[in-house]
Amino acid sequence: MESYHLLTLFLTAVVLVGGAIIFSYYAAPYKPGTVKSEPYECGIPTEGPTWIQFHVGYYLFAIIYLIFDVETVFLYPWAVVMREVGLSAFIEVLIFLTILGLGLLYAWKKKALIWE
Amino acid sequence: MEETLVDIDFKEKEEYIINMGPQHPSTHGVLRFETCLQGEKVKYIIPHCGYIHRGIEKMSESLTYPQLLHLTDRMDYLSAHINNEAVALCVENAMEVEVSDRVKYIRTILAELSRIASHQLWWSAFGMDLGALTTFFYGLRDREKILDIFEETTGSRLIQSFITPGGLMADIHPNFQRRVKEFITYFRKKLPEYDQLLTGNVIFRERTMGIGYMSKEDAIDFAVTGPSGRGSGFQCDVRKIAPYSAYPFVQFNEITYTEGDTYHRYLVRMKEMWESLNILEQLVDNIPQGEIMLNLKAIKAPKGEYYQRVETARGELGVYIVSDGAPSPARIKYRSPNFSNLFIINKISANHKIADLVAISGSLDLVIPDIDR
Amino acid sequence: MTREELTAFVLEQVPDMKAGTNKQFPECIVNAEQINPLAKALKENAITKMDYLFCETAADRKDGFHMVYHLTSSVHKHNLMLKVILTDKVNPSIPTVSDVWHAAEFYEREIFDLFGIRFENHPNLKRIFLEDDWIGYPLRKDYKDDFILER
Amino acid sequence: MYDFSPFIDSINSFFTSNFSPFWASVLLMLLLGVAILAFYAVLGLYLVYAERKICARMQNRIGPNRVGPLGLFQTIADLIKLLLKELIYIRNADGFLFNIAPFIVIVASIMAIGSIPFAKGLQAIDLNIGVLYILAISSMGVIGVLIAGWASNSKYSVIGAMRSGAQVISYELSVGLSLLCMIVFAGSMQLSDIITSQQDGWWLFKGHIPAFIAFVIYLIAGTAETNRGPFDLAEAESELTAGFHTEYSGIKFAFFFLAEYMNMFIIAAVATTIFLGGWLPFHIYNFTAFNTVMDYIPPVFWFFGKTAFIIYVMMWFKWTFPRLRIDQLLALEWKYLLPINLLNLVLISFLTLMKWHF
Repeated sequence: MESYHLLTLFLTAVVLVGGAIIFSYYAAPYKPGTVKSEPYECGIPTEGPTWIQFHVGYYLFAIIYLIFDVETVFLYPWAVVMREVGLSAFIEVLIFLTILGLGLLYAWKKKALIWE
Repeated sequence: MEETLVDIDFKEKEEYIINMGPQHPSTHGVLRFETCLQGEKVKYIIPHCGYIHRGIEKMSESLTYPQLLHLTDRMDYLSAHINNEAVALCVENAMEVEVSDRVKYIRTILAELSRIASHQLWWSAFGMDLGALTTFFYGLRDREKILDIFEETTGSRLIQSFITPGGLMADIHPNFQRRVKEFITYFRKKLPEYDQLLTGNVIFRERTMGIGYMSKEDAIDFAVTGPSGRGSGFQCDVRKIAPYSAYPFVQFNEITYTEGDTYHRYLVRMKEMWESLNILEQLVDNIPQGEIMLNLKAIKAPKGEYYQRVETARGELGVYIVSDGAPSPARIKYRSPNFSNLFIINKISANHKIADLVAISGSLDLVIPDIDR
Repeated sequence: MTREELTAFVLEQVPDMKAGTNKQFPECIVNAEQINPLAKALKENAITKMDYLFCETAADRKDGFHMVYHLTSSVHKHNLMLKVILTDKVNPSIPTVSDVWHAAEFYEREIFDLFGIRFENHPNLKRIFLEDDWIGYPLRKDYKDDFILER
Repeated sequence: MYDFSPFIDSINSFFTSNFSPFWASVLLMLLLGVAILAFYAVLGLYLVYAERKICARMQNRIGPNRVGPLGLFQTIADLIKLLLKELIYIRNADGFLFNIAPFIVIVASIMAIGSIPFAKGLQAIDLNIGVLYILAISSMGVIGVLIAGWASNSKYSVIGAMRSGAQVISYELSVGLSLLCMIVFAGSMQLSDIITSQQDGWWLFKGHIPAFIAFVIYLIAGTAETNRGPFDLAEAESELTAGFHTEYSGIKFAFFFLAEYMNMFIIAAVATTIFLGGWLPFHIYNFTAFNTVMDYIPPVFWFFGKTAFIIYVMMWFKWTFPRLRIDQLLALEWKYLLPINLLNLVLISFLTLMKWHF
């Protein structure tokens, strides 16, 4: 039974959003205009393209995040069995976290964590 | 291959221009900052003003002195009393008459009350600029008390036109002194609350300390006056340099800091509210008896040129009148504090984040109608 | 410095200076081409040190445009008023002082906008309040447009 | 007492005995959908109402008080207004992505809510990897925000989206790691199991100081992950006017607004489940009389009471603190929370190894 529930939840969400938008589409007025459909920039027409190559700072954090997130995913199975396995699991994770910490330290020293 | 190279070249030169204003929550009025960004960093800012330029100076040339007084309220509407006082003093000096001490005292009390009210509104809006929304309601709650006092005596809350050349429009309301004293005790208790909410906050300090540094030389060079200039150590308080009205009779300190960052511009205004309360306390009990309006045949400046400086809540306001002896001035110039304070923003906020730009422009306390006039 | 000393200092720099009649500030009337060197001298000389230009404006008078500079010193606290009379009422022009005081850059843009006085060597002489295609200079006495009401 | 599983089972058996297997599952799905929808709508509307009332209290105001008694129907009136507002079409916007963004944020929040145990047995899905599931699903919401900001073709929106991306992925780590600490204690990722493991005391109290540290980190990171003040950089109204949803109008905007409140609820509900014993009542060790009285309060009340408390704390943050700047925000995560969290994890696994927790 439960496997259907995930699908149900997904469908519920889609029906909620879709239904409301479709209702609004028919119920609400629709009067587009050239000025109205301009993107908002404090009443001044936008100059230059919006979709440009964005600043590298954002991507740098995304890359560091990617590394750390993959590492934390490895930790989940460990966390579940930690109590049963005991000492060996603790020592293993200690080594793992040390390497992870060193990685963070490296990124820190390389000034990857400083926002430009 | 060549094409892509050209493309990359073009991309690097391309500037990401964002318009802060005229319809933007952080500019508190219709001012436009054309901001060039690199990521989140501000490369340069070009301020554009004039969205509400009404030509007050041109209009004044065809109005008599008592009439043009009402236009001055509409410049810096947050210190309307002080603007009125500037014109009144200028005309009185030109006519070589002197108002009674009673008028001087009342003018000074009204001016200091409007200074507090203005700083309260600034404090509220500055908190909002930084994202602390609750400050707005705290500041406005206390500002109401002052506006109530104004309303009782002058009949209106924001633009009063109460101080005229030759005296005052009317005498003070019988409740005036009692309510001012009540306000002093009330606000002395509330000011520490302001500090608890914002000044002591770690995030607030991180956001403002060391941000938007303005050196004393820059402040003088760009003619940045008022609390913004005093935050950099520029001793520009006209109340001290060229005392007018009842300021020679009172003891008060000119608050200056030498650090010149956003945090110290903030502190100057917070301390000034305490000083204003002290001035009010010294004056309110000692209002002497006297005439509230001089008996003048006609209010007009004799032929000549006259200049009067006063200290508004934002800095030095100058009124320059060129008169031919006619009932209306040949030329009247308002040297408005905000106009001079605005243009330093490019210098002090370059290489800061876009969030800092909002904090810095908030700390300069700009009132746009005063820039545009 | 007193009133007399200041006037004497200006006279030393600009021999053909005329003293004005203003009672409030010492007033010196100089020629247009002398204003920039005089401003530099007033600012840089240690005894005057006029580092704070608190007002710069113009007025349309019968004998021409009066350019008025109100100066003060943040150290010595003495004031001085300089005046330049520009007799050309159609295309007035005067050297800029924005290289001496930064604040002047924006005062001069305002004066250019409203009076049409050209400032030579100004870094960015554009209209500041009015639109770029505005015709005429509103604060001149002979300015006319359709919206002015005759009294 | 107050076990909901027989009740749920009876509904199940009623449908399976009266209908063919296909129709039974369809009707059950329908029932669940309607139940979730009703719950979601009511919760969303009243969270908005609660925030308005609470912030009004903090700002010396009254708050909504005209529509219905105490303004209780104010948000419903707002919903109707938003439904009838024009959906403004933005020229040059990426139409497909622009429209798909509200779907993503709402799907993420509804699917996460489904796995939260409100009481024993009252849970739509009880996965054995519940914590991981919630983390995975709720982090999907940021994709919606990113798409919304990017597709709008407005400069404010793009900056807002970029900020939101950098912020949410950073704080994702801290949320994950602080929950991981509790998984080490509980030895399971199934939410119902974690609650059962707290029968004799909540992990916040059982886990000594490390659990408390993890709880504080979770609260900070959770607030940041929902893009709420003082971490509301993605919308930062004084800088970016409205950030990523500047260009959205009418009901599409309402969904972003709603998703923010529902994400706040999810963060609070997960904190309740993992740190504060979920629907379990508050017990004091060996104080039987008190414990019996506490047991009589239904678990649903316990759950919502604790959740409401955490939501209140999060609202309190928002209405008192100024906003952080983006570099400060990222420094807080990478230079403070993450190293503390890693050390805390070692400490907790050591505690577990020595069996020093209760």
